[in-house]
Amino acid sequence: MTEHVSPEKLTAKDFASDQEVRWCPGCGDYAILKCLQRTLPELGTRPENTVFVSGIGCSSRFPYYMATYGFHTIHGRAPSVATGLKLANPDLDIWVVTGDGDGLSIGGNHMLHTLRRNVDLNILLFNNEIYGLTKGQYSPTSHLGTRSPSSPFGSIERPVSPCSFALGSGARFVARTIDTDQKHMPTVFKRAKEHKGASFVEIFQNCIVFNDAVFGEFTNREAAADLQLHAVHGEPLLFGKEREKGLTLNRDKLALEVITVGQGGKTIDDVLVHDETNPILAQMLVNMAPPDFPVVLGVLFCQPAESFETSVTKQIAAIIKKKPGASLDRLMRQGRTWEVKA
Amino acid sequence: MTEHVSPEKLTAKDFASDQEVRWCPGCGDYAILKCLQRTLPELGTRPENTVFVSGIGCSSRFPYYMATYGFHTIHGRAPSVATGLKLANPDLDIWVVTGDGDGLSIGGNHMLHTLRRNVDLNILLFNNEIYGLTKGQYSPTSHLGTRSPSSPFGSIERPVSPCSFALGSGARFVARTIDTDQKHMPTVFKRAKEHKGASFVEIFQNCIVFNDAVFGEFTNREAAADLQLHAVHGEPLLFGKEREKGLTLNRDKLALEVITVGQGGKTIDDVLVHDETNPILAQMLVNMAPPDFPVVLGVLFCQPAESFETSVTKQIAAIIKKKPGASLDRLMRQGRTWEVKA
Amino acid sequence: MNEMSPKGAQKHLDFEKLESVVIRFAGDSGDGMQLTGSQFTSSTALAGSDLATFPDFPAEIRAPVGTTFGVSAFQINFGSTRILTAGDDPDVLVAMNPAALMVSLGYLREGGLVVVDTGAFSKRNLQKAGYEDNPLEDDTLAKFQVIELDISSMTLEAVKEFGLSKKDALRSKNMWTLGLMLWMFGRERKPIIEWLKSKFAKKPEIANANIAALNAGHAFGETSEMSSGIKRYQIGPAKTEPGLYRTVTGSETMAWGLVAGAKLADLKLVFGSYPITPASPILHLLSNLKEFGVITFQAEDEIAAICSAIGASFGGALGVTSSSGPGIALKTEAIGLAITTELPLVIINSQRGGPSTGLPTKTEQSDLYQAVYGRNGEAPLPVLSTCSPGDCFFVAIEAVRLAVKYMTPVMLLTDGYIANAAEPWKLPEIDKIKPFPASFAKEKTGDGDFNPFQRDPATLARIWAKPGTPGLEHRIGGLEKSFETGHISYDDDNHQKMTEVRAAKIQGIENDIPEQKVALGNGKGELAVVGWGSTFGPIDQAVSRMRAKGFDVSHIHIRYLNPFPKNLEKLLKGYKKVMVPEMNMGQLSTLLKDRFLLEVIPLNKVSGQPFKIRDIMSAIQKNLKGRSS
Amino acid sequence: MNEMSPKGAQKHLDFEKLESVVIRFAGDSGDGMQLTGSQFTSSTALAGSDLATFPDFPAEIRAPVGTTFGVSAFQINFGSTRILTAGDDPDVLVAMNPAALMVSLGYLREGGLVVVDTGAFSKRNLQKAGYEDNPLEDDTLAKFQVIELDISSMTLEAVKEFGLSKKDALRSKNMWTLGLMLWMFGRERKPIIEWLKSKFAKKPEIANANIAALNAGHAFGETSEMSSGIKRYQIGPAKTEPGLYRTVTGSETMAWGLVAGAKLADLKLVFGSYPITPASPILHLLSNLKEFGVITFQAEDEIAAICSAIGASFGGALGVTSSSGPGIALKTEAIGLAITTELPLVIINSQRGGPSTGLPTKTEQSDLYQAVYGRNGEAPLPVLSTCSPGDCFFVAIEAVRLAVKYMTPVMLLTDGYIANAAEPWKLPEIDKIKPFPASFAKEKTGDGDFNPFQRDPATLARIWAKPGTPGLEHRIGGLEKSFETGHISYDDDNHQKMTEVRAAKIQGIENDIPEQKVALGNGKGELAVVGWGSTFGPIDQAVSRMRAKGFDVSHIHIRYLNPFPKNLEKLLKGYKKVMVPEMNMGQLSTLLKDRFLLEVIPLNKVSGQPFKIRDIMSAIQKNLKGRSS
Ligand SMILES: Cc1ncc(C[n+]2csc(CCOP(=O)(O)OP(=O)(O)O)c2C)c(N)n1
Ligand SMILES: Cc1ncc(C[n+]2csc(CCOP(=O)(O)OP(=O)(O)O)c2C)c(N)n1
Ligand code: SF4
Ligand code: SF4
Ligand SMILES: [Mg+2]
Ligand SMILES: [Mg+2]
Repeated sequence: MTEHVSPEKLTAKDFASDQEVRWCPGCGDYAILKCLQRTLPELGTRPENTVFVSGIGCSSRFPYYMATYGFHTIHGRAPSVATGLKLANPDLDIWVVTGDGDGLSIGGNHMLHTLRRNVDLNILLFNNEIYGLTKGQYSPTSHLGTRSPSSPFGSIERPVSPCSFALGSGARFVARTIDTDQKHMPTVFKRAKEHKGASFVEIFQNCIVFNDAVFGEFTNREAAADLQLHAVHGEPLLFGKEREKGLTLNRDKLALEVITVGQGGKTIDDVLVHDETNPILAQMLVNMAPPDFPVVLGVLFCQPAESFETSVTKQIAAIIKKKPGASLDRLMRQGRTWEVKA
Repeated sequence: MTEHVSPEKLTAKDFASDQEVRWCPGCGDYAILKCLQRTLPELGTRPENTVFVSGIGCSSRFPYYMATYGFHTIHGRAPSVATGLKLANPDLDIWVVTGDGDGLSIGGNHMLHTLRRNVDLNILLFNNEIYGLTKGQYSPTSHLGTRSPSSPFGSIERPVSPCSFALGSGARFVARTIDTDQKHMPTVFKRAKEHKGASFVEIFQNCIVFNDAVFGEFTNREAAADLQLHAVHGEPLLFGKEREKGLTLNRDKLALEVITVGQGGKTIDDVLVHDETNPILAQMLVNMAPPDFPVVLGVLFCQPAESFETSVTKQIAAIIKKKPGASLDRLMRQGRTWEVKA
Repeated sequence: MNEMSPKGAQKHLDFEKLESVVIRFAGDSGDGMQLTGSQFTSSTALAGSDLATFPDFPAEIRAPVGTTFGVSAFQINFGSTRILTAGDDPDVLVAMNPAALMVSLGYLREGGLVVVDTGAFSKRNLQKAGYEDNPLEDDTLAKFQVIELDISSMTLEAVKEFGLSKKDALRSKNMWTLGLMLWMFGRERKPIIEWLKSKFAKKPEIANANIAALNAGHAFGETSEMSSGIKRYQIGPAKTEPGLYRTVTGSETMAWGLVAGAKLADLKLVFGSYPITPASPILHLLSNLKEFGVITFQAEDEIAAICSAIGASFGGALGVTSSSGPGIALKTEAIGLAITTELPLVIINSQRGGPSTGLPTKTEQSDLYQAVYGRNGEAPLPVLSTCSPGDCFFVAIEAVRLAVKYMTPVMLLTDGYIANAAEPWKLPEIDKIKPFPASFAKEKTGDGDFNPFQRDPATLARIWAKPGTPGLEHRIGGLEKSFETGHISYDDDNHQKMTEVRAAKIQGIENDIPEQKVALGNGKGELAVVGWGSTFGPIDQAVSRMRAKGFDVSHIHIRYLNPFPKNLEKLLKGYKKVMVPEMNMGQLSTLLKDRFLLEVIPLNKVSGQPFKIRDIMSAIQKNLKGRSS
Repeated sequence: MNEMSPKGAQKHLDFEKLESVVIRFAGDSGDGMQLTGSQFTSSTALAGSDLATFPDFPAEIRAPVGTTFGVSAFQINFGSTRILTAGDDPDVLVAMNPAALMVSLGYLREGGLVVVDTGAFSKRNLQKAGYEDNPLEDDTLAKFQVIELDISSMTLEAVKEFGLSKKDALRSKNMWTLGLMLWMFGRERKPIIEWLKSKFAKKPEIANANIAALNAGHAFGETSEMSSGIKRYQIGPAKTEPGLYRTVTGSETMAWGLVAGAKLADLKLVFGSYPITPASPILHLLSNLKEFGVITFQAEDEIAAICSAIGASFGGALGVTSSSGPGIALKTEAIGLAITTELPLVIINSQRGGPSTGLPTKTEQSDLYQAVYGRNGEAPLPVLSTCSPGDCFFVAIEAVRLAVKYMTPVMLLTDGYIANAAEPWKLPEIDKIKPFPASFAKEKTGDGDFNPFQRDPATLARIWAKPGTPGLEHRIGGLEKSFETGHISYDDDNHQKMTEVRAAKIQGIENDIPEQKVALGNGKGELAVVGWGSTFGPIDQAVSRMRAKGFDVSHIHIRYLNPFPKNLEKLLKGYKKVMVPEMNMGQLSTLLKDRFLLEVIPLNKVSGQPFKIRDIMSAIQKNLKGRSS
């Protein structure tokens, strides 16, 4: 990564394009946009080295509003376009912005393969559990029973869990955050950017028009403390207003349970410590859901491995080293040739 | 399922079509074909109620050899064709035959959505870790370093684990078996057929031409006992020639470990009992790999839920009950109409 | 309360009887203009006028308030004569804010009437709309009649008794405006009041506020000194065929046509689709018709959508799929599978502006190439088109009939304009449509394996055997099949034969469709204007007007684009010139040149807007100039 | 050891000098016929004959031994004259088993020579092949010369000293046969011996066994009483342009052409593809050229493949993707994206038999419609074709040049025949090809946002700005863009303008490509035979032979299918008749009719096999009959 460290310090303004933002007033997308415009300069990012690649959807309009390079591609294909871009120029800092429809419905396959290949992309999935741009049909993440124009009697499809899917696909960085949490989001974006390889970030994003407050149960201010757990590597998995509740492992059931420290003989030592390198723990954390369990936010899983474009580049470099000075003329003449005399 | 129980008992022959089988001599596909032709009549299946739907690949030629209904569709799309077929006629017993390329490369997305929707299909994924039909390129399940026509210097893509992917996609029945194991395969097919909902079965299949013996490490006769574990619900997870080895949970690492019963103070009580309804255990079992761990075979996960076509049918039936005698004439005349007089 | 100071007051504005009027309602996306327009439409239809509408909304779901790209408009043309288009230029523009004025003024005819809500002409709104000066205060509107009303405050006044928040109260502005318009054009409030009551049955305060605003707007026209400033127009009922009518959009009729078609074919309807503008409403409407046993499947993408429909057809149901350009592109490979396995399938393309994502909310006819030629291999299929909302019903039925009878996918081209526009429609009697029940193979005939590629010698269609039927077990697929046995065949001559048979089967449909008729004019002459799809309206109006002026011009509208009607070549060759207006760069022109080696004069437009009648009239004039002597 | 009892011995078989010979090697898939054929080709090429080949292998990877559908064949036509096709009918058939005889005998010319391995004519093998009686014992071969040899046991004998298993030993049968053929046609063993040594460097016993078998076959011809039964043929070297030659397949030259093109454009080559028959070899070959810095990406499907290439082009590299019909169909939507974002991209379509999965291993030219017309919206792109293995190299370079210069995707049509066939090729000197380095925007000019849609007034190509360049940050996408600023635009007139500009840019390429030349014959006259792609060979041979007979016929070969060369219309209209042979149902015919309103005589063939020279000759004759008076 050749980041030209320049003398002047950039600000959020330097990352805001001159295009008018065209989301519905009150849409959660605004908060994410603001947060990224604010966070990127703090991470020392340069606009010219940054590319936002998106598919189609409300969320996928994101690139237009960033004063970086950007590509608003076609529905579901952003990870593939971004992969080619990264191969062409591994020095770029590439962010993929996608939605639950774009990234998990039509684009699910590219998501799978981008994650397993571990291409160094920062993938932000704006999950509003609905197709916003096409006016509110249920999406693959919509909960059972969602009423929408295409499911007027309630949807009957079991939703996919984005983070479960990412883990099952072999993702090596899986994190979760909330559009309205301007303190938490930057920490996740920072980790995602630092992670060399595919970083998968699910953002709970409110679609005020077609699916308002679908995450309200755990995002509203009152519930937050009791239904959000901020996982931090190496720290106990505690939550609650007084951080009095914690997660523990029920060995017999091979499942997590909520305990209250100081009650029923439970101490802080009974609380599991978050180990972001453990895929099984990550899976357990992902599976938890209100009302019985808190929603776990933060970096749920992080276990770096060589990124795809690094392997590609290395393999090519090794072969060039072995066979320097490649010449097409020579190559073509390597077979059995013969001379026809004049 | 309206199975016409008929007086004469069918045999394997009744399930074999008159088409010449066109796989390479020695291909693992033969063994799977024979096994199914033999097992289906034992399960009381009728050829006329059975449909084999496949994509494209060596494995996907399967339907031609079955004397049932069959549809050899296009690459990767068998689950979608099968979903439509099941919606049209929920009484059919539908088997989807696919390969690691067909089902997980181009068809990964349909696999994901078919699994999460829980369509009542029996999905057999013939995993030979290679693209057979197109002459041997590495596939999404090929291990790192696989040399193939398109990866002459070794592949650099991290493979996906089919069963992990299935679990991450929300599959409610995940099983694994081996082409050569004519005793084990039928038990898995039987369970898959019995399971109402999407059944995902990975079959380790040997491609003798392009990827011979890629599973040899654990499929060869000598290694089998020590590197294959046959999981059975409610029974301890034991393996080894004398069934002397078992799996236990290391609570601190939240990971499985191999112990030997009777050694180091370990007893049979330390050995985990297989609970096929536990998704976390299933994930742990799937993650294990030789040489340190055995490969786990059998039904790894089974937790039934209402199948997709059942929900569809129920919802429609409920609405028809509520609004009986639907008439298009009436519907069209329901809006604000006016009469133009002659 | 009278805030009125009509600029046009100096001009003498009389009561006027008109043949037809075009009104354009324009406002912010949040102002409810689509609703206002469609309610006005209903009331107008009930009064017996003929009409056509054009909803023109922004690509954004809800763009920021007050911006030009957030302007949503609805145009209606209604009259006592035959109305086939939403009208070239509005006579009346209702502009609910500066942005609406900015965007829409250019459409208004000179001398037309502008009604503005001055309450929305704040400095900030003017800025957002891009006005440096207030257009109400300079000569921007010099060429028009202007009525300035503070609709906002009059609405607040009207609904204040209901104790709504200011924001909620202002939501009724559109109803106030609608009330005024109803008064101005002498339409009834009653159906709208009823509709409001039933729509807000659970929120009576909202219903009442809206009704109060509607009444206030109407009363304002009636009681204020308006008479000095505003004409009332009278538009009589149109002479239309007797019968029961209602207004319909092309999406509604398409959905109903599919249900009717499936019923006539005696098949279960399985509709696999993935949402996309402007095709989604068909999915929504069908999802709501579960009492008809319709199965809708919202697939994960367009490929899964069509494949599920193919699977359903293999299972003996009627598979239907629907999308617009980019989605149809994705279905290309699977369409080939349906062609080669010879399964019935209806594919609906609601065309929109292209290429690529293009202009999702604008209309275009640029997917004809894709429909006819856009596949790998020799892969012919029938292509039908629909010309108006009402027409969709019948074309959908015809598509089902051909798909089932010929065991083939059928492509049905409609477009965003037809899908969204509303028109009065004489309700058909379904009982009078002849059923065409599908027939399935019952039992095996002959020795050996059952052959699913046995053909009807007349239609060349293959036999359809339903899984579940004992004895008919068979396998089909995308590889070439033997003409004789239906098994896979790599034989050279067989491939030649099968390719020819597939082509002949589709070509043979020309014997089963109506001969090409002349929509307007004579069966030969100086000039034929040949169109397809939603250009029907403007072409027909233009030809009709030019004929009234004495020009020798005829209108031919092609519904069957592949194969063409058998007599089409001869018919077209009977004219000295053939002009082809299309909302593309000349795609039907290509087809006519290819099939008939026919010289054509293309008239192309790809601006996302339907043709204006006058564009076509002047093109006709130009092409007949030399000949008028 | 002498098992020979040539049936044809009664006929007098003389030593013969021939202009050209066609040999077909046919055997089981496991018999190594492709290898035998290609080694014979090498040796023949080294001897200076001109040649063309046609590998004809089964769809199955390895079908069960001895079955007819498992037969793999390789045909070579070589001679001292100009050879452009693999030959209509073989003069010599080598049949390694009954199935090979069954499948191939029909191709052999009457009086041709059949060489059979009697060792493989067991009862079981005869049955598997579908012979009820042994064809060597009835009159099946009456019309041919037959040489029956027990090649199997002679091979076992020859290699017994190496102690191989019988199965392994029999693997050398093909080398024994090759040795005999080399002797028969006077070709050298040396290059093959060297090749065997290097190929089996790590398994010397295998190398030695094969060499022994090769020598034994050769010696058999030389020393046995063969002279009474077998002619030796002499085919002299062809008169060819001086230079350094090698044999190449179309896949090889395509891969090299892409590498050369990228180098000439000074761009990194990023090749995104997904395996599919018959396109995969290009992926394989490029994967092996990492020392050139070539990046190959085996994507999860065709959509990801093209999207990765588009992403690479956005990043300032040369994106290339490749597939065959069904895969190209899947790329349709993304091609639209590349068109509207105006990014360079090369799309290679190795055509195969369609529709749908069709006949994957057979050749066809039926994706021309798809290439030219097959997209949603108005989405024009340049379409090029290649006519022979050697030609691919230059067409690939030309595709890169046009893609980069005009900032557009370019479709390059080749086919399964060209991809797999081998021909001698005069090695080009790359230094002599003029480079066309891509130029990137360096810095922002003018005020405001950088506009990536600034156009070169001459080519209408937009500017290319590479991410990573400070000051040129910009956003592109699939929505319509403003002509002025490059930002999203929903404006009506702008869409019209952009649509026209995109069309004009592609049409303008006609000024940058060579004028259409006449391949053979005159610039006007009675009949032009117009072709494209791999029909070049048979058309050229047919026209040449008919001209030799005095007919007024010319051959025009079109490489640029969209836009057509500027002079093409005029040129074609200079002939009284135009005949268009195509391996499809008339797709170029459609284009010519559409563009030029030109009456054409189609000659169509979709049997999965290349045209025979005589088919075209007789069509020429038929069309000139009336005129010969
Ligand atoms: C090929 C294709 N199919 C369908 C569409 C229509 N479409 C656009 S966005 C979208 C779904 C958007 O949902 P999501 O990704 O969740 O984004 P959101 O709008 O909710 O942010 C769909 C179906 C399209 N543009 N292209
Ligand atoms: C659209 C499309 N893309 C590519 C292909 C070529 N293709 C056929 S099968 C196959 C992969 C087969 O691999 P797998 O599913 O693992 O099956 P196997 O042959 O190994 O049983 C590919 C790439 C095709 N037929 N269609
Ligand atoms: S529709 Fe929903 S997601 Fe889209 S912009 Fe509006 S609020 Fe946001
Ligand atoms: S290539 Fe491999 S998978 Fe395919 S038939 Fe042959 S052995 Fe089986
Ligand atoms: Mg969404
Ligand atoms: Mg495979």
